[in-house]
Amino acid sequence: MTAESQPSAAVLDGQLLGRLDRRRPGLLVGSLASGALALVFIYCWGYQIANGIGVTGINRPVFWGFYIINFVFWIGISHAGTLISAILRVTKAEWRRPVTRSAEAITLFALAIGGLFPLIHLGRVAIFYYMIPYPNSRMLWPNFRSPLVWDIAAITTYIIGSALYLFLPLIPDAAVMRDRAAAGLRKRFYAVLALGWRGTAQQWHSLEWGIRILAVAIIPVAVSVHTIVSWDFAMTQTPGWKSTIFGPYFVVGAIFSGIAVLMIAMALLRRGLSLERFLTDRVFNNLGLLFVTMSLVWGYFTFAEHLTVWYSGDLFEKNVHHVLLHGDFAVPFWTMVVVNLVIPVAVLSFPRGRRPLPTALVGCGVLVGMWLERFLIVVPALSTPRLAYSIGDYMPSWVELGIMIGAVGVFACLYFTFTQLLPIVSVWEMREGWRHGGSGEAGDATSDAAATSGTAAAPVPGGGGA
Amino acid sequence: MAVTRPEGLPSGRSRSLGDGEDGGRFGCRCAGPLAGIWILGLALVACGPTQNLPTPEQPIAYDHQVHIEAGLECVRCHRGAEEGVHAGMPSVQACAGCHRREIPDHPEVQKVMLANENREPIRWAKVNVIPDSAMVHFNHRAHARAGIECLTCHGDVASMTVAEPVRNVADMGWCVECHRENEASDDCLACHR
Amino acid sequence: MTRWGMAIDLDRCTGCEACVVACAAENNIQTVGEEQAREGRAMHWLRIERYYEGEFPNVRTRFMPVLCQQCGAAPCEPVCPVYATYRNPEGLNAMVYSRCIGTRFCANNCPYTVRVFNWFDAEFPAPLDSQLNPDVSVRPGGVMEKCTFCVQRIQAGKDEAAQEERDVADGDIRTACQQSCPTKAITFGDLEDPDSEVSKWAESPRAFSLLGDLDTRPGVVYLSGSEWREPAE
Amino acid sequence: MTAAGERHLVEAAYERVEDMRAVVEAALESGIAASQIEVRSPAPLEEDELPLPKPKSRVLLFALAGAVLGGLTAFGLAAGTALAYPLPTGGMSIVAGPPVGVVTYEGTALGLILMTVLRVLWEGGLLPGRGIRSGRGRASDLDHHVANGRLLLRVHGLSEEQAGRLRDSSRTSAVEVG
Repeated sequence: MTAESQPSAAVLDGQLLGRLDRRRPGLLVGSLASGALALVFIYCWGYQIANGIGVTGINRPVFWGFYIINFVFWIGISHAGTLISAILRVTKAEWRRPVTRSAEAITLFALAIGGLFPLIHLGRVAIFYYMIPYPNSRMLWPNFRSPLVWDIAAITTYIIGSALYLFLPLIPDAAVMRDRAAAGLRKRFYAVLALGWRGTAQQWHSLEWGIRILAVAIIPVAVSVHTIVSWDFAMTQTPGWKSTIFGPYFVVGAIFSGIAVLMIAMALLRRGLSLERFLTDRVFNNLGLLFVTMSLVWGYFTFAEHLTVWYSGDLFEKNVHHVLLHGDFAVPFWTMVVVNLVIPVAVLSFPRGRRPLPTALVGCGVLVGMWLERFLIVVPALSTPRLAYSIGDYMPSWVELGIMIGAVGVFACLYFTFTQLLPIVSVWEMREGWRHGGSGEAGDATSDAAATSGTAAAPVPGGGGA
Repeated sequence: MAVTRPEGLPSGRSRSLGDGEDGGRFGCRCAGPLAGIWILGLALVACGPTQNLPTPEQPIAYDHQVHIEAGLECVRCHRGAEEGVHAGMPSVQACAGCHRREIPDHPEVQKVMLANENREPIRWAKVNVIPDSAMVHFNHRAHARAGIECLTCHGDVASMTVAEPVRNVADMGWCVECHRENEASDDCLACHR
Repeated sequence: MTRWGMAIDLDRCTGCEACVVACAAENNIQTVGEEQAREGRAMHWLRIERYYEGEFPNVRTRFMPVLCQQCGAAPCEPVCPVYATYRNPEGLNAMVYSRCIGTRFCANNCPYTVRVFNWFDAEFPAPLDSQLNPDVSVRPGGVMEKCTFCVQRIQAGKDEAAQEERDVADGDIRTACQQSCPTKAITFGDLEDPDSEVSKWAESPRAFSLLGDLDTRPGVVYLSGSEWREPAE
Repeated sequence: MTAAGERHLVEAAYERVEDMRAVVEAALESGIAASQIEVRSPAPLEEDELPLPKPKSRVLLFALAGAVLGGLTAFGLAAGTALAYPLPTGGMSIVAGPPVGVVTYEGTALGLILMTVLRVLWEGGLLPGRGIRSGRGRASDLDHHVANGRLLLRVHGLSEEQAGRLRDSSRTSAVEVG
């Protein structure tokens, strides 16, 4: 473990709450800056709606471009939270406690943005609701055969599910904020969120059941979401897309990029909110191990994907394979292999590499790599159609770039705002961990720590031995 | 060329927060009305034909009833209704041809005579409109051939002093229903192309 | 039942592109201009693909008009989320513009890359608007389109036959490309009618389907006497 | 169940479960019913930490019911609407298996999730109206203790004598008695 001394539960409690009460100007500046970036997003989308989808760089035969790449990318990131936190909850991993909330928030916001991209991508976004089944005067219904309609079903379920999965464990914390806040707008806001939570035995009991069920239920949903996203490609005839392993390949890629975001977010939170006591080195070590495992699994899938294509000898498939490995797309392809496989394995295989800074840096690389992966799925396959006469290329326009960068701003803005308003580390789950003496660093209570903290005036409850 | 305009979807109005201590009530206080608005909206969208249709203003106060009572038939003026794809409008000369004998001094008729003299068409306003964005190519003679009466879509224009729409002819569900009842084609390409 | 089909005799095709022009005029296809065309956004429902064989100076050019193959098992159809493209009872691969929301999924899944997209609203500044075909809608921006086998002519032909109380005869309905082909390389008609010209052409030993091994069951049959059956690799 | 006359409510906040346990045990021995005792905690308590009956929950049952309901709804949506509004499909089956399967799967999950959350809120008295009726959701002056990590004991419906005794027994171990 670390060299730090082990403070008592009460001290930890006081520190955690103390952080929540403090105003954090850095976050405010961050959310304002990212909010400005979000305006770029709004402007670019507005510009596109006003002028037509032609302001993008997509063309024939590359009918799908940055928007679909970003759609898959963000949906992938959304697997950070719900899936990871659900798996950790189901497996009762104690070190999950400080992680879950920040991960689940990533899911919700990434999903909201990811879900927007298919709409941004539409030629006529004003009538997007033709895809939704509802009684209408045209007596028409969507085509349930289309993977896009499955996408709608899956993403709707996932966004509602992950919003509730974030919300349910948030209720007790909202109640804490409510009872600690002075009367005013903030208190009313927390009161709305807390729904009247009082922490009675029945409430806790029901809540625990609910979280347990949601954690189990959300895992197959998360898997299905990215499988269905992969079917947008795999269910077609397009060479380079029609692959049986796309489902699991996408799910693995999603978890991989999800962990990458989580690593970055946690490293930032740890520094920005001084949460070293909660997001400990051990948490980073464990996540780092998971991270390198996913990197290897991803590498295996990539290998399997390209080996079978190469070995099959199918003419059209080989054309796509060729531009990827040796042709126009060789540079991004091999960059992807390096940042997704070589660097993570080289760095994360060693305990010293599984510390906050290196894992966050590896995470940044993986994000780039996973974005490239989606780029390399969408563009090369489309620009190499079967009839050689139609071979084309693709270059994004400033509108597409603006929306892509702006989306990052929207995400950051939402995330910073959330962090400002609500505890990004689950207070009650940390308390529960300390009570049981099992959570990460809250091992043995030492008098040393109690003495250093002014908040620990009260007797020390349930320490390590309790 | 205008892009298809979306149908108005219902949207819920947000309310101010309830009292802070029992903020939980806020969610449900809104949920009921919101669900209600949503369902109402669906019902409105689903019942397209009942919506109010505007009666356009015509350049000349033409009275259908008077002309029918005088013994004319619909197809006397709207010849294409039986013979062509478009029902069509009578030429100014055709109007003037009759009115040279019949009530030539009527102030509205005077407008027709003036247009005829100046060789200007009369710009009648379309009463039953299928918007361009629907991209529908309606074929009058195919419907006449199938024995569909004019009044099925246009209403009893024969007893109207001012021609007004009685049905929303752009309501696709109504078209499809009728096609299915009469075993006409329900292929999209029958109308949209 | 009817199944509309087309047969194209490649041995007769000279690559003159009269069909391409006729198609654009008949179907109100927008002209996108140089800049857009350079970006790969030229709109043609029918294109002449050129392939070169041999070494200079013994080069031979082959032409292949490629249009929507009106597949019997079309890959574009099941992927459309809104039923804007579907298979109609007469074997046409229908495209309903007013229904299209512009996901472009169909175009991605078309192995022949024959679907074209309206990236912007079509503009026909006067006097070009006077040459628009009134029987064909002008498509707005954000909408997919493709060869319809001149469905307006098919509907008009059937309407005319019904008005005259007879069946549609072979040769009644002619597509714009067929009509304009100087070498009569294109024929159109009912593939279900064994006596129609197109059926007879389709039975020729020279007949083949483009990318036939995909089993899309095209409604367009190509005829070629040479060993060349597929486009160059 | 208690004697006629005014009923009293005693509240006390504790740092440790052990302290509260003694008070609760004493209260139960003095004839106060378990149903009169309400414990509020900043984090869930273990089953055996207090000698009070374990709360019951039917969340799982409702979750499964929600799954069935959601699945049926989604199946009806995908298969039923396709049958009710047959569109020309050119010979393909009107209702296709895999798509209906996918939509049904997602509907099942959605139904399960929604019903789980609704039931959790219902059981906890967090739905509008519920909390007020049962008296559970009402605020207490000492709730800030729970927010700050202490435990809160509330005993309802006491006679004046019982209340006095409870206050006395709490005075030594509790942080604050209200």
